[in-house]
Amino acid sequence: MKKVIVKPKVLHNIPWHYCPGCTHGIVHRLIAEVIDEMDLQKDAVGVASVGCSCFNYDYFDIDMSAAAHGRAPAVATGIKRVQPGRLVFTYQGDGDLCAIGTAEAIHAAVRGENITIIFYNNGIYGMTGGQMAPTSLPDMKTTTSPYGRNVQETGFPIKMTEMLALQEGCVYAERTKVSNPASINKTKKAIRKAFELQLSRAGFTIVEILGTCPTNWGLDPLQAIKWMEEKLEKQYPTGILKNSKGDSVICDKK
Amino acid sequence: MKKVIVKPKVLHNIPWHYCPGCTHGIVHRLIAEVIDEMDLQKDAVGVASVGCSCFNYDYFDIDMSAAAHGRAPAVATGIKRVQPGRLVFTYQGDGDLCAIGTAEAIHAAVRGENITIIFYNNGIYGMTGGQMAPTSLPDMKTTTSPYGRNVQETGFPIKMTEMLALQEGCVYAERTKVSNPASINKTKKAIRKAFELQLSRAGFTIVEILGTCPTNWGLDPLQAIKWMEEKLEKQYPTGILKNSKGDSVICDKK
Amino acid sequence: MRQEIIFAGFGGQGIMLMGKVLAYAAMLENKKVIFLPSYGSEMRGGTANCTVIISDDEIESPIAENPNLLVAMNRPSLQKFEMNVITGGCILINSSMIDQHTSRDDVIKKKIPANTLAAELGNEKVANMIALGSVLELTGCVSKDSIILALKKSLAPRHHDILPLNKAALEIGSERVE
Amino acid sequence: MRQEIIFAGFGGQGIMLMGKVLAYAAMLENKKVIFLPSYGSEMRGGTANCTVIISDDEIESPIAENPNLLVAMNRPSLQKFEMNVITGGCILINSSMIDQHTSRDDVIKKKIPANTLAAELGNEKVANMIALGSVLELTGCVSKDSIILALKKSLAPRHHDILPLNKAALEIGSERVE
Amino acid sequence: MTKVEINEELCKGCGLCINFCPSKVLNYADYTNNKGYHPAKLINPEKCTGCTSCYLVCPDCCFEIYR
Amino acid sequence: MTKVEINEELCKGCGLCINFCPSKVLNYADYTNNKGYHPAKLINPEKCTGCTSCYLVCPDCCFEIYR
Amino acid sequence: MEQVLLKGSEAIAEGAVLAGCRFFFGYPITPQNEIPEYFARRLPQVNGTFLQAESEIAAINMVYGAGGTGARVMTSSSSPGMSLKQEGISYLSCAEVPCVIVSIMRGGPGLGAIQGAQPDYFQAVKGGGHGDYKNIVLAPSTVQEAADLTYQAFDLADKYRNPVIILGDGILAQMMEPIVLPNEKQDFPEKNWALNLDKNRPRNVISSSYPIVEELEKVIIRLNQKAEIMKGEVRWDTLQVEDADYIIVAYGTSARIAKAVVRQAREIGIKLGLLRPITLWPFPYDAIYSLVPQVKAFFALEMSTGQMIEDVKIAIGRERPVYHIGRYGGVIPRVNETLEKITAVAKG
Amino acid sequence: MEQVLLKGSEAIAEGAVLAGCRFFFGYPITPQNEIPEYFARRLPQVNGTFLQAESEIAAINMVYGAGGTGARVMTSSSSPGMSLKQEGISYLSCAEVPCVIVSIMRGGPGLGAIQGAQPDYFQAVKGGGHGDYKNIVLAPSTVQEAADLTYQAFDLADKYRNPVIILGDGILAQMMEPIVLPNEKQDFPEKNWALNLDKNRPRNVISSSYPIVEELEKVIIRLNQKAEIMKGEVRWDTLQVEDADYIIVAYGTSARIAKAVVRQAREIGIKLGLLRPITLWPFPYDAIYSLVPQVKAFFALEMSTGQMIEDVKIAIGRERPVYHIGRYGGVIPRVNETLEKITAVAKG
Ligand SMILES: Cc1ncc(C[n+]2csc(CCOP(=O)(O)OP(=O)(O)O)c2C)c(N)n1
Ligand SMILES: Cc1ncc(C[n+]2csc(CCOP(=O)(O)OP(=O)(O)O)c2C)c(N)n1
Ligand code: SF4
Ligand code: SF4
Ligand code: SF4
Ligand code: SF4
Ligand code: SF4
Ligand code: SF4
Ligand SMILES: [Mg+2]
Ligand SMILES: [Mg+2]
Repeated sequence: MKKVIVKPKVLHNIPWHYCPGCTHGIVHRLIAEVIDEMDLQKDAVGVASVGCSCFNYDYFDIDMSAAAHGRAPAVATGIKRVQPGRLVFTYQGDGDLCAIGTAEAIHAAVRGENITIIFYNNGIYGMTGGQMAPTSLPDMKTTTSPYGRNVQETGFPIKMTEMLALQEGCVYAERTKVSNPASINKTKKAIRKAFELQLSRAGFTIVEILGTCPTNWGLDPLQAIKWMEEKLEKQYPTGILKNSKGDSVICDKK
Repeated sequence: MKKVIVKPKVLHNIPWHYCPGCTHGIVHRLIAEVIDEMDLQKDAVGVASVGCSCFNYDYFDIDMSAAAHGRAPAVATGIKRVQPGRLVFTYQGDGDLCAIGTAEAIHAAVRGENITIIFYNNGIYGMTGGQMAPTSLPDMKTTTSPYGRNVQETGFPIKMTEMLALQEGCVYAERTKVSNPASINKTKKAIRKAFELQLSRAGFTIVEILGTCPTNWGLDPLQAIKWMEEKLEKQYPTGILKNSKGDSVICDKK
Repeated sequence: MRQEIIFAGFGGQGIMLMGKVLAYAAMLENKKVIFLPSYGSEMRGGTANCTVIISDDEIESPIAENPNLLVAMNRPSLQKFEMNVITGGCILINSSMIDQHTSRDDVIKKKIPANTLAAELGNEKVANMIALGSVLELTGCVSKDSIILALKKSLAPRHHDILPLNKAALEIGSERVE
Repeated sequence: MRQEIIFAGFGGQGIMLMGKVLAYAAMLENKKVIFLPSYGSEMRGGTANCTVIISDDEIESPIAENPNLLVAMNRPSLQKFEMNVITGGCILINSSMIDQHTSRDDVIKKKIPANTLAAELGNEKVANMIALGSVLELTGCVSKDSIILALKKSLAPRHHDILPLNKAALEIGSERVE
Repeated sequence: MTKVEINEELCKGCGLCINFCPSKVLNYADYTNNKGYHPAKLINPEKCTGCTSCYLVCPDCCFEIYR
Repeated sequence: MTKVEINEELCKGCGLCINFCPSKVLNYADYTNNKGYHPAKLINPEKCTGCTSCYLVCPDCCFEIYR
Repeated sequence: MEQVLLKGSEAIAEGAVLAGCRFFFGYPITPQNEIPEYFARRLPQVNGTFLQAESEIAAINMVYGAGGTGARVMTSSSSPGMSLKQEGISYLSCAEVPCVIVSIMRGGPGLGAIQGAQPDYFQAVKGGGHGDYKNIVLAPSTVQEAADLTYQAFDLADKYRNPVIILGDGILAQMMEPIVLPNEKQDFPEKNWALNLDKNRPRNVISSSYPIVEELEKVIIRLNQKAEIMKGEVRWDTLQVEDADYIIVAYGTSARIAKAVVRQAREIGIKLGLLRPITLWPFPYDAIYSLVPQVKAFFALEMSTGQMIEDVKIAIGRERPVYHIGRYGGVIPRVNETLEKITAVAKG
Repeated sequence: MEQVLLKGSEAIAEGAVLAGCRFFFGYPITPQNEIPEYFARRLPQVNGTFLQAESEIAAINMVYGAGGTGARVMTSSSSPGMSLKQEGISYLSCAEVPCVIVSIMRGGPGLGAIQGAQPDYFQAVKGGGHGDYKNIVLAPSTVQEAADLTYQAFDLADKYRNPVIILGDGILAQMMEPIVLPNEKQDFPEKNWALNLDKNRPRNVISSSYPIVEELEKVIIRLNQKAEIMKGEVRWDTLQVEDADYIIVAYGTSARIAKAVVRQAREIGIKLGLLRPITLWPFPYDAIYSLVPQVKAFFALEMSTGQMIEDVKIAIGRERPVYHIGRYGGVIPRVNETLEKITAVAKG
C-alpha cells in the first residue's frame, strides 16, 4: 500500500497547542503541503506573528522568524530585501494584522513587497482570551464588548483585505475559508497561487482565510464551523478580491 | 467703506513661519473662515500634527492640542470621546497621515469617529527637508530617492483617502486642491461640508487638499502651483470620493 | 492554621470556580486568603490550575510553596503537580478520570469519583463541587455553609435555583471521599 | 591662531556653502577646523547660519563661543548675531542688503556690497564668494588658492567652468572690503 | 482498498472528521487518550472510500491514508 | 469702489496674488520689507474690481478688502 | 466596611472608577486583560467610555487627548505594550497631562513569557522614553494596595499635572484577595489649563513642542523643579528594621516574598529587616541611607537581573555591600532559596 | 591617508558602509536626516539596499528581519523616534540579532526641540524597552570617532550577537570635521545561527518567545552572562587625570566642552581632569572609582538634568561629592559658565 496522504514533510511531528477543533491547524497543514509540493523547504522563511499561532515557528520545519505583535510584514520585508529569491510569508491573525499591524501590512502592499501574508481571520483576539477585534461582527459579544459590539461606538468591521487590494503593489488578494473539504482545497489553491506569484516577483500577495475560535466564540468545534459560514462569511464574502496578474478584480462589494 | 474680507477672527495676528508661497497658509485661512462662519471659535478644538504645520497651534485662536507624529487622529479621538459636542479636527501632512500615522487614521475611520481630518498632501516630507513620502510620485527625486522614486523598490503612491473612504464609518471624503481662486473656494466648501457632517454626528470625514512645497520641490511658488496641477493632481484626481450621507460614491478609480 | 491547595484539571471542569468559591468562603469567614490562577497560553490545549492559600495570619508570599493538598481532576494534572505536595500532605484524585494513583508514598492518598457521582446527581458539571466537598472534609478549612453563601453571593439571583444541587454535591463529596 | 566665524543670511544666499568651502580649505591647509550649520525648523521662513572655527590647535568645544567675525548677509542676521561678537572682533556687513550698521562700538566694522558687486560680475549668486573674499582679506585664515582648490574638489568636474568666476569674486571681495 | 490510520494521541476529540466523513466511518472512542480526550476512531473501516475528507478537515494532522 | 490693503510686513513676495489678479493690479515693490522680501504692491489700484482673488490665493493673509 | 474578593487587575480598575476615572483607552495584552475587560463592563454603567484602541500607541495618544480636556483617564498595558507607549509617555510628561498609566510587568525581554516578573523597573522609573522627565511610580504589593494606590494616583496626577505610573506584575494582577474599597470620590480639582470648553477663559493649548531651545530649557527647568517638589511624595514601608543587621529592599510581589523571608530569618536567628519602597520614583534614598550605620549588608530582591539595585547602591554608596537576589522571566523567587542566599552572607 | 571633510552623520553612514553594512532601514527625523540621505545615495552604488520605512517601528522590525539573515544592517533615529523603537530593540536583544542602531539625541521630552542634547542616556544605557537586556552603547565625541566607532560597532555586534547603539547628539551629527576613513572591511564572520539559506544545515529560528518560564529564565541568565563578558569592552579616555584634584566626567559633545574647561581651569590653577566614557554601557565604573583617592570632587557635565551622573554615583559611592552641571533642551553648555561652576566648588 502506498502512503497517499500523510502529514507534510515540513511539519515537525509534535502536537500543537491549539484548542480542540481550532482551524489554525488546518491552515498550517495547507501551507506545509504547498511548500512540500513546490519543494521549497530550504527556500522558505516563515514569519510568525503574535496571536494563538505565535508558537508556529516550532511547527514548521523551515527557517522561521518570530516577529513582534503586528510587525510581521516589516520583518518579512527585512528578510526579503536581503534574500529576494526566497519564499517569504507571514502568518497573522486578525488582531495582529488589522489592529496593531495595520500600517505595516498596508505599506508592504504599497511597496509591492514580494511577500505573502496568510491572514487568519477569526474575528476575535484568540490568544489573549477573546477580546474584540476590528474584525468582530456587529453586536458580537466579546470580553471587551460584553454588551455586544456597538457599531456606534466602535464602528463596523474593518475592510482590511479590501484596503490592501486597493494598492497597486498588491497583485493578488483572495478570501477563502476552511469550513469543509471543498473550501479547504480551495484555500490551498489560493495559497499556492500567492506563493507562485511571489516567486515570479509579481508583487504583494495576501490570502485571507476565515477560521474559527471555538474557545472564545463559546461554541463547540462544529457549531463554530457553522457560525463561521453563517455569520463570519456573510460579513466577509469569500472570493478573489484582486488578481491583477490574472483577470477579475472585485473590490468594494458593497 | 465696509470691511469685506479680512483675516478671519480665529487666526492670531502673527506672521507664519511657512516658506514663501507655501499653500499651508491658504488652508489655514480656509479652516479659520469656516470656523468663523459657523461661529465655532469656542466649540472647536484643533489637533496639530508633526510636519511643517506643527506650530499651527500658535496660529489658530481656538483650543489646540499638539499631537505626536502621526497620532493626531488618536488624540482627536480622546478629545471627542470626552467632549462629543465639540468640533474636533486634525491637520495632518502626507508624511504624518500616510506613513507613520496610517493605522491611527484608518481606525478612526473604521470607528466612524466623529472627527474631521484635514489632510495636506504635498507629496513630500516638508519639515524634515524633502524626503520621499508614501505619496511621492513615481520617479520623483527627493533627498531619500535621489535617483527618483523607484516604483519597483518603493511602490506606487499610496491610496490613502481611498482606503479611508472604503470604511463604512467614513461618511465623507473629498479631494480638493488650492491652486487658484476657484479651487480654493471649493476646498472651503468641502471643509464646511465635513464640519457640518461632523456636528450632525454622521461619522468620520476627511478632506484631502493638494498643496505645494515649493522649497523641497525646488520650484518657485508659481511653478509649484503648476506642478501641483499638472503632476500631483494627475496622480490624485480631485473630486468627491465618498459622500454616503449624500449621493455619489467614487471609490477605486482604476 | 494554613492551607495551601492546588486545584488542577482541564478547561471546562470548573477548576477556577472551585478555587474562587473556596477563597470567597474563606473571606466570609474572615480568614486571610489568596487565590492565584494560572493564565494565558498555559490555558491553550486545555489545562487549567489555580492555588488557594488560606491562613489565620497574614499571607506573605502569594505562591503556594508547600501545598498540603493537590486536587487532581485529570491525569495530566496529577503528573504535573504530584511532586509539589509536601511530605505528609494529601493528594485527592478524581477517580472518574484518573485510573492510577500517585507513586508518592509520603503523602495521604484520597479518591473521589467526582464525575461519576455528579452524573448520578444528574449534572456532570457539579463534579467540581463534589471534589470541593471532599476538600472541605479533608481540610476543614471552611464550612459548607460558607461555600453555599459564597456561591449565593457570587451568582446572579436568577441562578440561585442551582444552589440546592451544589449543596448536595458538596455533601456527597464530603461523604464519599475515601 | 584661532578664528571663530559666523556666517548668517537667508536661505538661497549660499550661506552654508561659504562655511563649508572655508572649512574645506582649512582642511587642505592641514588646519584644525569645524563647521557647524544651523538646521531644521530654524530654516523655515528663510534664515540660515553656520559657524566655522579654524585653529592650529585641537578644537575642543564645537560651539563658537567667542566669534571674532560675523558675516551678516542680510538685516535680520545682523540683528540676531551682532551682540555675539567679542570685543575687538569684526562685523562684516553685506551693504547691498543692509542699510544700517551695527550699533556696537567695540568692534571693527567692515562693509562689502556683495550683491551689487556680484551683479556687476554678472551673477548675483556669487555674492557669497565675494563676502568670503572679504573674510580672507580680514582674517587671513586660509589662502585664496585653498578656497579655489576646495571648490574644485567639491564640485563635479562638469561644473568646473564656474571656477574662474568664483576666483574673480573672491578677489573682488578681498579688494573691495572697506 | 484504503487504509486510514488515526494518531489517537494527537487527537483532541473535536469531531470534525466524524462530521465530515461522508461514509460515517468515524466516531468517538469510548476511552480517553492521555490528554483526556475521546479520540476519533474508525467504527466502519470497511465503508471507507478513501475520500480524504477526514484528513482535510482534521486540525491536528491525525490522519494518514494509504491506498 | 474697492479698497485693497496689503500688509507688507507679512508678505513673503511669493507672487501668487500678482499672478492671479485678473486685472493686473499688483506687482512687486522695488524695496524690501524687514524680512528682506520684495512685497506685493498695488500698481494699478484703480483697475481693481474687488474680485478677492488676491485675498484667496495669498498664503500669508496679507490682504484686506473694503468696499 | 464590606470586604470584596477581587483580582489585582479588578482592584486597580475599580479603584480608578471610584476615583472618578470615566475614560479608559487600552489594548489587550496578558497578564492585564482583566483591567480593560473590567472597564468594558463597568464604565458604561457610570456613563463612562471604554474604548479598545487599535494599538498601545493609539491608546496612549487617546489618553493624551482625553487627559488634555481635564478628564480623569487611564490606560494599562504590559511589557511589550509599555515599550510602545514610551514616546507617548514622554509627550504626556512634557505637556503635563495628568493621567494614570498601569504597567503590569511580565517576563522579558522580547515576547518573553506572560508570567509575572519585574524587569521593567528601569523603563518606568528612569524613563524609557526620550528626554528628561519624571513620573511618580507607585508599586502596590497587595490587592488592597492596588485599589488604594490607583485611587490616590488620580489625585497625585492632578495635583502635579503629571502622569502617574502604577507598576505591578502578573502575580499582583492575577491574584485575588479580600479588600475594602475606598469611597467614591466626589470633589475634583478645577483645571483651567485644560481644553475644557469653558467659554469664559482664553483658549488653551496642550503641547510639548518648544522650537526655541531657550524656551524648552525653561520648561525643562520648571519640570525639574516640579520633580523636586514631587519628591516629597516619597513613601516606603518597613518591617523589623529597628534592630536589623541585614536589610532586604524589595517592592511589589518581591516584597511579599521578602516578608516571609524576614519572618523565617528571624526564626533562625538572623536579624533581617525589610524596606519596601512604595514609590519607586521618588525612591526612598534617605530612608535606606539612614539604615547604613546599623546594617552590615543589604539585599535587593528583584524579579529581574538587577535594576532597582542601582538605586539602592546610589542610596547607600559603597559603604555597605549590596547583594542582588533574583529570579527571572516569570519564575518567582522562593522563600527558602532567598533565605539560603541571605544566610550564606550572614553566616559568612 | 587622505582627509575628508564630513558631517558626523555622514561619517557614521560611511563608517557603516566601509564596515560592510549593505542594508539600512530608517525614517526621517531631524537632526539625523543626513544618515538616511547618505545611505539613499550611497547604498545603490555598492549593491546595497536603502529603504525608507513607513515609521520607526517598521524600520526597527525590518532590521530584525534583515539582521536575522546575518546581513550587516543599521537603522538610525532621534529621540521621539528612538522611543518608538524600544519594543523592537528589546526583541532584537532577546533574539540576539546583531545590528547597529544610531540614536542622535535632541532636546526632549515630547516633541521638544531639534537641537543637540543628551537626555536619552537612560533610554540607551539602562534600556528604555522592557525586560532585562544590555546593549553596548558607544558615544563618539568627534566626527573621526563617529566613523571609527560605527565601523567597529558592526564587529562588536557580530562578536556578541547583540545590538550595538551609537549614541550621539545633534551637534555631533551636524558638524563637519576633517577625518581619515577606515579601510573597507573584507572579512566577515560566519553566522550559522542565521536564516541564511545554507542548505546544509538544519533550519534556524530567530525568536524572543519562551512561553515556559524556566526556559526564559535560562535565556536571561545566558544573556546576563554574555553581558558580563561584554563588560570587557569598556572604554574610556582621560585627560590630565594624573594629578587632578577634580574630575569632570562627560561623554560625546559635552566631553569636548569639558576638554576646553580642563584647559582653562589649568590656566587659572585648578587641577582639573577629564574622564570621558567612550562606552556608556559598559560604564567605566572601575576607572572612575580608581580616581577617588586623589580626587576631591567629581562633576558630571551632561546636556540633561542628570542621567549619567547616576552611574558616576554608583561608581564612586558616597565617598566624594558629585556635582551635576548641565544645560538642557538643546542649549549647549558654555565653557566659561561650566568653569565658573567648577571654580565655585574648587574655591569653596
Ligand atoms: C505589543 C503587544 N501588544 C499586545 C500583545 C498581546 N497580544 C498577544 S496576541 C494578541 C491578539 C491576537 O489576536 P489575533 O491576531 O486575532 O490572533 P488569534 O489569537 O485570534 O489567532 C494580543 C493583543 C502583545 N503580545 N504585544
Ligand atoms: C516619531 C517621529 N518621527 C519622525 C519625526 C520627524 N518628522 C517631523 S515632520 C515629519 C514629516 C512631515 O511631513 P508631512 O507630514 O508630509 O508634513 P509637511 O512638512 O510636508 O507639511 C517627520 C518625519 C518626528 N517628529 N517624530
Ligand atoms: S483560543 Fe481560539 S484561536 Fe486560539 S487556539 Fe483556541 S480556538 Fe484557536
Ligand atoms: S518646507 Fe515645504 S511644506 Fe514646509 S513650509 Fe516650506 S514650502 Fe511649505
Ligand atoms: S477517507 Fe473519507 S470515507 Fe474514509 S474515513 Fe476519511 S472521510 Fe471517511
Ligand atoms: S478531526 Fe482530528 S482532532 Fe478532531 S476528532 Fe477527528 S482526528 Fe481528532
Ligand atoms: S481684488 Fe481682484 S482685482 Fe483687486 S487686487 Fe485683488 S485680485 Fe486684483
Ligand atoms: S500672495 Fe501674499 S505673500 Fe505672496 S506676494 Fe502676494 S501678498 Fe505677498
Ligand atoms: Mg484572531
Ligand atoms: Mg508633506
